[in-house]
Amino acid sequence: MNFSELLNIGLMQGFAGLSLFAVLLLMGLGLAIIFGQMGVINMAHGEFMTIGAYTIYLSSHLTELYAPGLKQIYFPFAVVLAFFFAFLLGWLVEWVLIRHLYKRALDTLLATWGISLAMQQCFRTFIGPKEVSPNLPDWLLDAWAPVPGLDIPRNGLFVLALTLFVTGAVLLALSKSRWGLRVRATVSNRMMANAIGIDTSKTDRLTFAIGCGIAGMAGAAFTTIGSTGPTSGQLYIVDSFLVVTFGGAASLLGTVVSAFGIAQTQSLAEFFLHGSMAKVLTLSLIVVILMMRPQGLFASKVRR
Amino acid sequence: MSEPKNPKDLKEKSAINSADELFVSSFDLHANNRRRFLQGMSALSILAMPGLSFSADKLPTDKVNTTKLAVTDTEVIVGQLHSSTGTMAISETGSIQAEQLAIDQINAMGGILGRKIKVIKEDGASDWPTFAEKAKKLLINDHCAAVFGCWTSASRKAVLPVFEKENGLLYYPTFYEGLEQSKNVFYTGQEATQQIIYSLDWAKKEKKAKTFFLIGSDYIWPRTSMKIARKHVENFQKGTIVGEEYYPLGSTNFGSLMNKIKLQKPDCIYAAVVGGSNVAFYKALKAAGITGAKQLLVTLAVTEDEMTGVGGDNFAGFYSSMKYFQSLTNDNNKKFVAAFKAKYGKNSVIGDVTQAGYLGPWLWKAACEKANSFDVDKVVAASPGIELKMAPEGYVKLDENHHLWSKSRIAMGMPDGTFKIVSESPSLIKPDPFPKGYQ
Amino acid sequence: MSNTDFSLAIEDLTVSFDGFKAIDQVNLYIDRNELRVIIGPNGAGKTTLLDLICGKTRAAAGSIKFKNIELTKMAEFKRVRLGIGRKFQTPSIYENLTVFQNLEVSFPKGRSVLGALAFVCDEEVQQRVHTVASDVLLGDRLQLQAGLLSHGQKQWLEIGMLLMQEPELLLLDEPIAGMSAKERDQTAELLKRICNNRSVIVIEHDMDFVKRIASKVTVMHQGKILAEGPMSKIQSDPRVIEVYLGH
Amino acid sequence: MSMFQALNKRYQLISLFILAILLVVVLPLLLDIFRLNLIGKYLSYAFVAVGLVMVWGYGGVLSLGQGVFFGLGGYAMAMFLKLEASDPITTKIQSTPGIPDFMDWNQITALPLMWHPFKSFSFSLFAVVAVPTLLAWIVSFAMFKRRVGGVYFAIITQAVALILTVLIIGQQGYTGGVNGMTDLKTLLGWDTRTNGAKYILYYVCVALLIGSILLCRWIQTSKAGTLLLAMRDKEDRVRFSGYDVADFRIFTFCLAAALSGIGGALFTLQVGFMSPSFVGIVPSVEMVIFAAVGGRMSLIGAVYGTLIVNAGKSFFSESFPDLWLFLMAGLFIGVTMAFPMGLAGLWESFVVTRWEKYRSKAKGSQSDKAALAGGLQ
Repeated sequence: MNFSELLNIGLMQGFAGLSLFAVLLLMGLGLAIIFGQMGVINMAHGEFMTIGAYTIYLSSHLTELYAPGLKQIYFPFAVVLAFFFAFLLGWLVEWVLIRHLYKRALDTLLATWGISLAMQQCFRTFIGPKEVSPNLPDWLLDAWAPVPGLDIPRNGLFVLALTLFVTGAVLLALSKSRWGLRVRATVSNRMMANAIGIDTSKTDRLTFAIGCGIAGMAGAAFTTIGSTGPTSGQLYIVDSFLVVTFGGAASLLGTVVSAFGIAQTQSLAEFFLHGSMAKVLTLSLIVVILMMRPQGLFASKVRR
Repeated sequence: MSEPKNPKDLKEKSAINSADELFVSSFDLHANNRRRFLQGMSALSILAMPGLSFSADKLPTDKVNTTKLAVTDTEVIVGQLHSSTGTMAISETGSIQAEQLAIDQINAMGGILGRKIKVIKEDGASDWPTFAEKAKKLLINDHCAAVFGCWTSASRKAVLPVFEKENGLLYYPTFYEGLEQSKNVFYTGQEATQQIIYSLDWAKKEKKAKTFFLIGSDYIWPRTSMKIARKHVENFQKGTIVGEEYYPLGSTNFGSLMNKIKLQKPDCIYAAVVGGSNVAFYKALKAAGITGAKQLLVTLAVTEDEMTGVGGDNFAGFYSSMKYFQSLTNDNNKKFVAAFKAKYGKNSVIGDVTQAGYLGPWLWKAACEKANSFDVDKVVAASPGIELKMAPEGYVKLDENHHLWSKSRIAMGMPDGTFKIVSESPSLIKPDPFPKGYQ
Repeated sequence: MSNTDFSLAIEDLTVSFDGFKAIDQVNLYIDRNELRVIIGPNGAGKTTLLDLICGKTRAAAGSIKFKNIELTKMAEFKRVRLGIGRKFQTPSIYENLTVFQNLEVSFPKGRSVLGALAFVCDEEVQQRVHTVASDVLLGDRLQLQAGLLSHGQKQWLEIGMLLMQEPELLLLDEPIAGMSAKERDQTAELLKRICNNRSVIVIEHDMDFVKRIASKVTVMHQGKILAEGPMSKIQSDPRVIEVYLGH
Repeated sequence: MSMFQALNKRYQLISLFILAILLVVVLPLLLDIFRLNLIGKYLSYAFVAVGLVMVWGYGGVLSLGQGVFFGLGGYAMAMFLKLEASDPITTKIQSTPGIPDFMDWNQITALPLMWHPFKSFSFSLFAVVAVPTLLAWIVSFAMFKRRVGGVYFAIITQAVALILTVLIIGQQGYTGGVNGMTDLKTLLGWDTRTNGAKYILYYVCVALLIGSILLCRWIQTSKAGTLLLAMRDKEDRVRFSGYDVADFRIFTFCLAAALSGIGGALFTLQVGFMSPSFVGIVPSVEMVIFAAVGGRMSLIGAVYGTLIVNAGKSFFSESFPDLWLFLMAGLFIGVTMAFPMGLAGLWESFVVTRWEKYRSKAKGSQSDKAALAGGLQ
């Protein structure tokens, strides 16, 4: 094993950490937006991700059946579609359930948990209990090898790019768009925002739907990494929670930093220790830090 | 099924009984055809097994059932205990279907000891305590004569005390870690040594593998399997283990693992990653440029069932070690596959555990008939030595230790998601749940 | 500096929210048995000052001494036990409990968990509840659910709950907001009565009311103390006039 | 007030009496031992639900990690039973006889240090309560002293549940991993699997449950109970009345944890094993729905809620397995949207109110009604 090989492995390991960071951030983002804006934790977050994943699977399936020639290009459109489906469903859920529960934040946990159960059973009944994987275009498979011995996973690159894009778009929208302005106004003073003519309930609904839409996109992206089943959401939500909790939930910056911290810790620990031990170590670290700083890494500091 | 009314019926009946063992694979023929076919064959009357009951009349219920099991003159009740909901539903569906198929076929042939099998289905919901609760229900409330079920080791461990306490009978279909032998359980899948030693020897002999990298999901089956694998490689093959890694169940993050593999450059990756992790694992391999063309990989945990999720592309060129593959070409299997697809759709796939599940009801039937009774103690006593010639995997035999003698096979994954068998053990391998020298 | 003579001594107190200095280097001294009124335009930092004294907000720098004991690092409930009572801007009472229960819960006994488990509503407690209730003009409403009281009565009830604790320093944030003219009169009487043996800080906007009760007034503006002195002097202070009328 | 309390007290006593009759007399007469054993199992969850009424309904703090404490109590009991079941003679087939079988499978050759105290029955009983309480204290002390509450606290408890599950599964040599601890047979030589033992365990469970309800009821009627309600609605007011709000929350959370631990131990005894599937997020949230269905403010309602949801689960999973999750989803949504006070709320608003109206009409008095309005909070 010579130096250049070690260098390659070092680079690939660095990328492994980065791509885990992208995965965790994408998972947590939708949850964090909703929590930050409305103080609601969407327990069905994982299922919205699953919706996105199934959208990709169905698109892949339909492409294969009706337009095999489009196999190489369907994926980006399917990701947009995934956002759209999850967005619509999020809109609906907010309208039917969540908006009645803003006064009872804890109850939203239970109601959205109920939604997650119903969605799981829907997946099982209408799509089937088996795990599925879409047929991915070739440019998402394999590794990109700029030099021999240096294999950068293409799916990792894709998830990283998508995460950067989505995070950038969200940050930009929050700081520049009218929606962002409304969101910030509502977060800092809901009553006042209402009083000056911001339709806070509409802002809430839009935010909830956008959060769900991003979850759908995240789920879509993860079809390049894992498979999709009715209960996949349960796997996703666990990590999403940790990222958001650890980050402090008050700011998106917290979510970004926490995703980065968790990803790097875990990825390095996995490399130098063992897989299972790495998880235990990472989780224990999170617990210890949370015990010392229960409000998470970035807590908001305003007059309460 | 009603009592036979005249001698002709009786004769037919005995003919059916006698012919079972030989021509079980004729199950899905039209009833009339089958009857005619069997009548023709009854002249041969060759017994596949010694001690098979041949009485012209069927035995009265108080003779075949002295322990208050749910057996009537026309019916015997059995339980089926799998997860049809929850995370394990994906895996267990195949077993549920295969057991049902076997029971339907047995009923179509007249049932067992003249009694039709009636199934009570219970859902373990992928939750071990629920398994225990339902097992109690099946044994204590429903007095099931036998139960076909469980998939994970955890669910089996949860129900085992119940079966031992209530003296029930469980047919367990999954390949598992061994280290267990209960009077009340028959294990129709492979125990660890059958699967592992053959595949390691194959890797060494055919692929000249000397260094191995062991990877598993973090629970008892992969850990025990890898323990056996390590002992075998180090003590018997004089090879080297260059890495041993376990990842939490459900983990989808294998980036760092890929780099470790690249660092160690093993001759063979030996994997027992299961469930959702399985898919992520093979996708990660593919994404890291580790493909079947460049790297030898043998897994203990990919059957046809998993392939739908993993995707043929990702597994192409890797090897799986099982006792059964759907692509087996013997006549038994062709008929089994045809019957299975006729019942469950032509897109359905059959994995190793599905086939093992299919054996359960047949093994039980053979044992009951040998014992001339449904009593658990008598069935257990009659079981060792029972042979099934109709098994889709080929001839199998039940050992005294309640495990099956069976062949081991290695198959290569194809891009279309099927398996091509590349190697088969020349003879049946004796089950050895407590292997000496591997502890 | 030793402040033994003062009931409350605040020195160089500063706090900022995201860079905005809500309280900036404030010095304030309250004598024993003094009734001090703090006035100032919105956002001057009046409520924040009370928050800092009672511990709802933590100071960034400076000191707060009560009976010569440093408070800045002390937990809120400990400050209360030292003798500081705080009434909030909007009446903060237990709407689901009766007036009696509201007062009973505020009785300063059984404040630890075990104490609360073992607490018995004995003769002494009942006696005190009745005394305080008639002090705050709610003697005939003891069995009424507190949520059913009028806004003004709720303000009184909250003052009553503070009186149960016999505090040495009372912090009252807009005690007459939402009261009728008659209730204001009654409240003014009440305040005069209760500051007999304790110091009181009142935040108020209503200048007529301030005139009626205050001997000394502090004017705050943009987190700082603008002026301090008797009401008559304050009213003619050009800086104060500018703050109130200028913008 | 005295009238309201007296009425409420009598009403509470009557309902508790009815529940006791149902559990002690009616159910054992109606059901065979298998079903009664199931009820016993459900009742062990009811401890968690009762704890949740205290911490969630009264304390206003939702914990989605009660499974952790249930599991810890259960594991403490299971460790003792497992050691008893692993005597050198039964385990002579192992490479190291005398240690639990799963340790042997994981190449552990000597009993780990943390297992040694569990050879003692009294220590194990102590641990059933103490271990969950200690963990609850650590978690709640860190959270409540820093004013972390509400939704954020709920997801932290989930994180704790998740982490503990991963730890238990990951450290299988010490914990039995995903299989859990199975094959528990005897308690101090007494076979817990016989029908007689099951009856006795059932009655022990019922007695402890009723004892727990009485204890919680006593706390509710003390000043501490009033304070809990008060701080749920006006936290700052309580704090600025000189109470350490965190202390009361910590106390309630620890109480709920201790009750859950007892429930877990009774579960282990009655079912004969313990596994990590009780520690995770899903069971923890399910346990919340038991309390929510029964009524988050009603101790007795929580028991009924637990019984009904679990009986429904058994029934539906036997008859219509596909419908079960939909029904469960409907329960979650329906209870939170339409009946936040659960069955107890329905009962009080329909039955009791009418009865009271009838009675007060007869008496010509209006005071009872006002009192009842107070009793509903």
